[in-house]
Amino acid sequence: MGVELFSDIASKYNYLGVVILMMIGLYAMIAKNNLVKKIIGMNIFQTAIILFYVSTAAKRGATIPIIRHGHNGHGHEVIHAAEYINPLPHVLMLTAIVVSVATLGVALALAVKVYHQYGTLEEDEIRGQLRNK
Amino acid sequence: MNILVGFLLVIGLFFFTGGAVGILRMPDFYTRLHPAGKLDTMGQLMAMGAMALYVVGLDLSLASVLTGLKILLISVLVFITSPTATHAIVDAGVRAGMEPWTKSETEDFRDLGA
Amino acid sequence: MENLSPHFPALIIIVPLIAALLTSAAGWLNRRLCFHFAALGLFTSLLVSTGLLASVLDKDVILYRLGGWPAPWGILYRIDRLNGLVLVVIFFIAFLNLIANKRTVEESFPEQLGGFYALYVLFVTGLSGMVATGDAFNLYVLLEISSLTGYALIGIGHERAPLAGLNYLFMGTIGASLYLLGIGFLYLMTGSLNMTDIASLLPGFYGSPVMVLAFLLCMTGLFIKMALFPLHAWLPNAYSFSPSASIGVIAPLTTKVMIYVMIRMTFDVFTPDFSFKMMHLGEVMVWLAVAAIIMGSLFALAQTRLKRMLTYVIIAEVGYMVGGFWLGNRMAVTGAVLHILNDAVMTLCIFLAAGAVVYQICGDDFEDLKGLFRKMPISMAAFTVAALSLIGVPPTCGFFSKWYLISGGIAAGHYGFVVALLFSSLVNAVLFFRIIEIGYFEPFSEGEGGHGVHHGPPAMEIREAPAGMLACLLLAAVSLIVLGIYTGDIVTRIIDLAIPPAI
Amino acid sequence: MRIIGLLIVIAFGSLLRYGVFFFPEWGDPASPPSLHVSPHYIEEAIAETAVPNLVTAVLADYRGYDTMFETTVIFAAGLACFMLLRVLQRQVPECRLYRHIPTGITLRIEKGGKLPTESGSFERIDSNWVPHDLIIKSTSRFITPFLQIFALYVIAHGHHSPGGGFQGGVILGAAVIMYAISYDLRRSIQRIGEQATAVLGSAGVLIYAGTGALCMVLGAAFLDYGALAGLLGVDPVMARSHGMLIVEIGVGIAVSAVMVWIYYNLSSAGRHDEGL
Repeated sequence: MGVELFSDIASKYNYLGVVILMMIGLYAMIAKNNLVKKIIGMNIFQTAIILFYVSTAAKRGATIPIIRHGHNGHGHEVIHAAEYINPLPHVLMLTAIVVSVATLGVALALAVKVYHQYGTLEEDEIRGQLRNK
Repeated sequence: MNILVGFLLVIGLFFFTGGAVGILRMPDFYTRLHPAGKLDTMGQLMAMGAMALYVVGLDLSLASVLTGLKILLISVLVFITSPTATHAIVDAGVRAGMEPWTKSETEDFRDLGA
Repeated sequence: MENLSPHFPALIIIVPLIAALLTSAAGWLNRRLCFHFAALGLFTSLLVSTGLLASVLDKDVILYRLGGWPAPWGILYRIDRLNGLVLVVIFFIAFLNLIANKRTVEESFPEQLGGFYALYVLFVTGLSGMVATGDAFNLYVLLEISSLTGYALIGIGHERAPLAGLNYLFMGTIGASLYLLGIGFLYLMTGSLNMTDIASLLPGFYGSPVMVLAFLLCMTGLFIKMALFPLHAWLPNAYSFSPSASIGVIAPLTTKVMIYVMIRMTFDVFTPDFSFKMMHLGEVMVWLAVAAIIMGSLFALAQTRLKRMLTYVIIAEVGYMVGGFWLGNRMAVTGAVLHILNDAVMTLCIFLAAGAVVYQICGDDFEDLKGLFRKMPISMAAFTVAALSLIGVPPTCGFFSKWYLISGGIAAGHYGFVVALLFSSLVNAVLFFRIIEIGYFEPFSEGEGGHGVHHGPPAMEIREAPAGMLACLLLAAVSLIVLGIYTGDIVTRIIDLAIPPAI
Repeated sequence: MRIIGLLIVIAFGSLLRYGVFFFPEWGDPASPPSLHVSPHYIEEAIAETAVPNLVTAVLADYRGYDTMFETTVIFAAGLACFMLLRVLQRQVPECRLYRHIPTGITLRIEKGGKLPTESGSFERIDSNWVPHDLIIKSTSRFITPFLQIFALYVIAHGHHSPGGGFQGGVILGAAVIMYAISYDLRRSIQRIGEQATAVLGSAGVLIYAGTGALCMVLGAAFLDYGALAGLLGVDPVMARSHGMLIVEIGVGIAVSAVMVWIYYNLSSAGRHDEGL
């Protein structure tokens, strides 16, 4: 069992990193009091997912997915799928990165608005102000 | 060659780690910028140098030397921009009215804590 | 028209997208055009989606290859009877609400008309794209479009709206990220993103715990987005502080589209075999739904403001559909699908009526509603129709879907669900008769400033809502009854054929 | 809240950890993602689209529809920031601050006072101490042209090397943002106005969607660039490559404009008066 666990960790440590990052992000989103810290937690969470996808693309012994010597339209040599890593997750994650940037922008805009309204970004203080009203 | 590359990478990582630890451990805004600005610049110089050496070491041709030079160009860019960015951040901090940290303050704090 | 008809599945998304872009540009160049672009875009899509529904009734399934690439490599649009129907409902509601709220929007955002209408149309684009798409990742992108615009549409409200919007954003992002992670697990195991392709590969992985996790992650993500009971906390604040114009489209559509997506995921991606027979989730889900129905109804009872009360009614309604769906027999699933349709129109009607009332009296406290029947008879009549439908009184459509749900519950032998449904109908009756009683029997509160906080117009000036709003409201109320009358046709011609025979 | 959060997080984490046991090994060339869909992209993309950068080929062609909505997401974020933050009611401030540039003296002019014209000798400033920062200004003056050229290179060369519309657009937007940081926001808005950023943002997405719609008008599916072959005067495979370039340019325009727009609104909380 111990050996199995060790070989599991050795061959999949990237996924473990993803899980740890996700836990950090989620914890920050749930437990932190400051709204900007929550936003940072959200970003960590999204980044962890991006890392997960990108690591599914990896292939041992393969290189970046740009075909060499392919400038004139049709490659001279036969292209083997094993030589290049999988481009699809990279494409997907380009989309996800853009989405997370957009979400970050909107979140910051809302946080600015909240700050102007209540004069603070601490959640408990805002809640206190709301209760006093 | 590979040993040199590895050595440079390790040194670079050491600087990066130092930077990260410094950001966490330093007492206030301005002192935190110190490791953030300096150690990262140094760390990336080491890492970029390692990469340039690696590319040149793969096969010594004009193309790979050019690639190595391009990589070093990144270092030059960072050397120009990183201090400026740190300067701008410090500037913003001063304008926002942040007081620099002085040692006596924490001693008082420690007294209170004890 | 003839040569465009094969492109209908793409057009329903492209037309509103282009309309939104033009609207936004028009906001800077010629502000009067904004509304026309938005209305034209949504109306064209309504026509196209109706045409699509008509053709899908003959052809069963329409596939459209975007970019001309075949299925697992490119993105495929897949229109069947079920989402054809949902698409028509989406555009119908969005168009009606747009027309109805023309004046409120012009008064609240005089300088930012282009921005508001563009966000509105983009929101609808995202929702319709989610419904039409046949690609699991494309669904995520469109989900994010509709969520981002939704956060903005909610955040521009007054009082606590920005805070509520930010909380909605946190929850919504967790939900969307969990969905994305679930899709990532599916991709890792099958290597595909196309829904049909995943479904065909799935039997090889039936035993794998990764699949179970993927299923749980996707579903949890969607449950957050649809505000199922323990995960509902973001909804009431977000909905009750946002402007009427945005809530009129967000409240009817967001949760229902999410429920449709849940149905789509379980049927088309995870296959009914896997989701119902292997997961053993049905029982848990139905009990969660029961909790949602009961808690939603109880919270609704405790409210003293109209819009806030309605938000809790929405939470209870989500329970109806989720519970009905996870009962997993044909009758109950039919009821759940039918209820998506009916509840969308009911919610539209009741929020339009509430919007009209709020617009006229500038407040939605129960105190403010006194004597409203005399001042705004037509709006309140429409309100009553919607209320009857929510309670489930026969000529209106709410009755029929509830009847299917209850008979489904009895057929499954799940009496907890049946009791919850009956209880919730009873609570709805209490809720709405209380409002109708306040509006009809209590005299209008004449004392100006008798309710000092609201600086509404003086009592005598309150009159019927503007004509455009009223027309849309009446249309929504009439369509509730029409839907009720044609329930049989909808069920036999569309829904029955749309549910896979495995159930 | 902390303890509940910790419990949820630990439960979530251990669930995922359990799932990881059943994952294929990292980097395994025989794992399903490497075998099912992607070999087609790797082996056929260059024959089908004439683009050696597979990421660009998949991004802009095979899954070009996703990318169109990706651009739309950015545009929606710009719109959202604008709607949420922009304050359009102009209030005349209590007092205005001017700097006499040759001497560096700050003038404070109360309401009703005569305002100097903005010229070589007077400039309007927002807070009473806006530094005349030589370091930042000269650095940004030095860097900006390189940034802009590099951005154009990244957009145009996305077919053959890492890059593309998003990356290039962001760099281009960053050049403008750097200008706004090193001088001030108002001067940047004078050069590239809010209206320009908003209209360019929608125009960029419109270029993308319009290219797709053009393909549809020409009889092929939406975004099937092969249909543009007749218009561009090349064979259908090359037309795909050119079509991708067109949409990448649209993406670049949209992303750079919207980034600047978001920066304008966020940095000044929608008042568009104060830069950093």
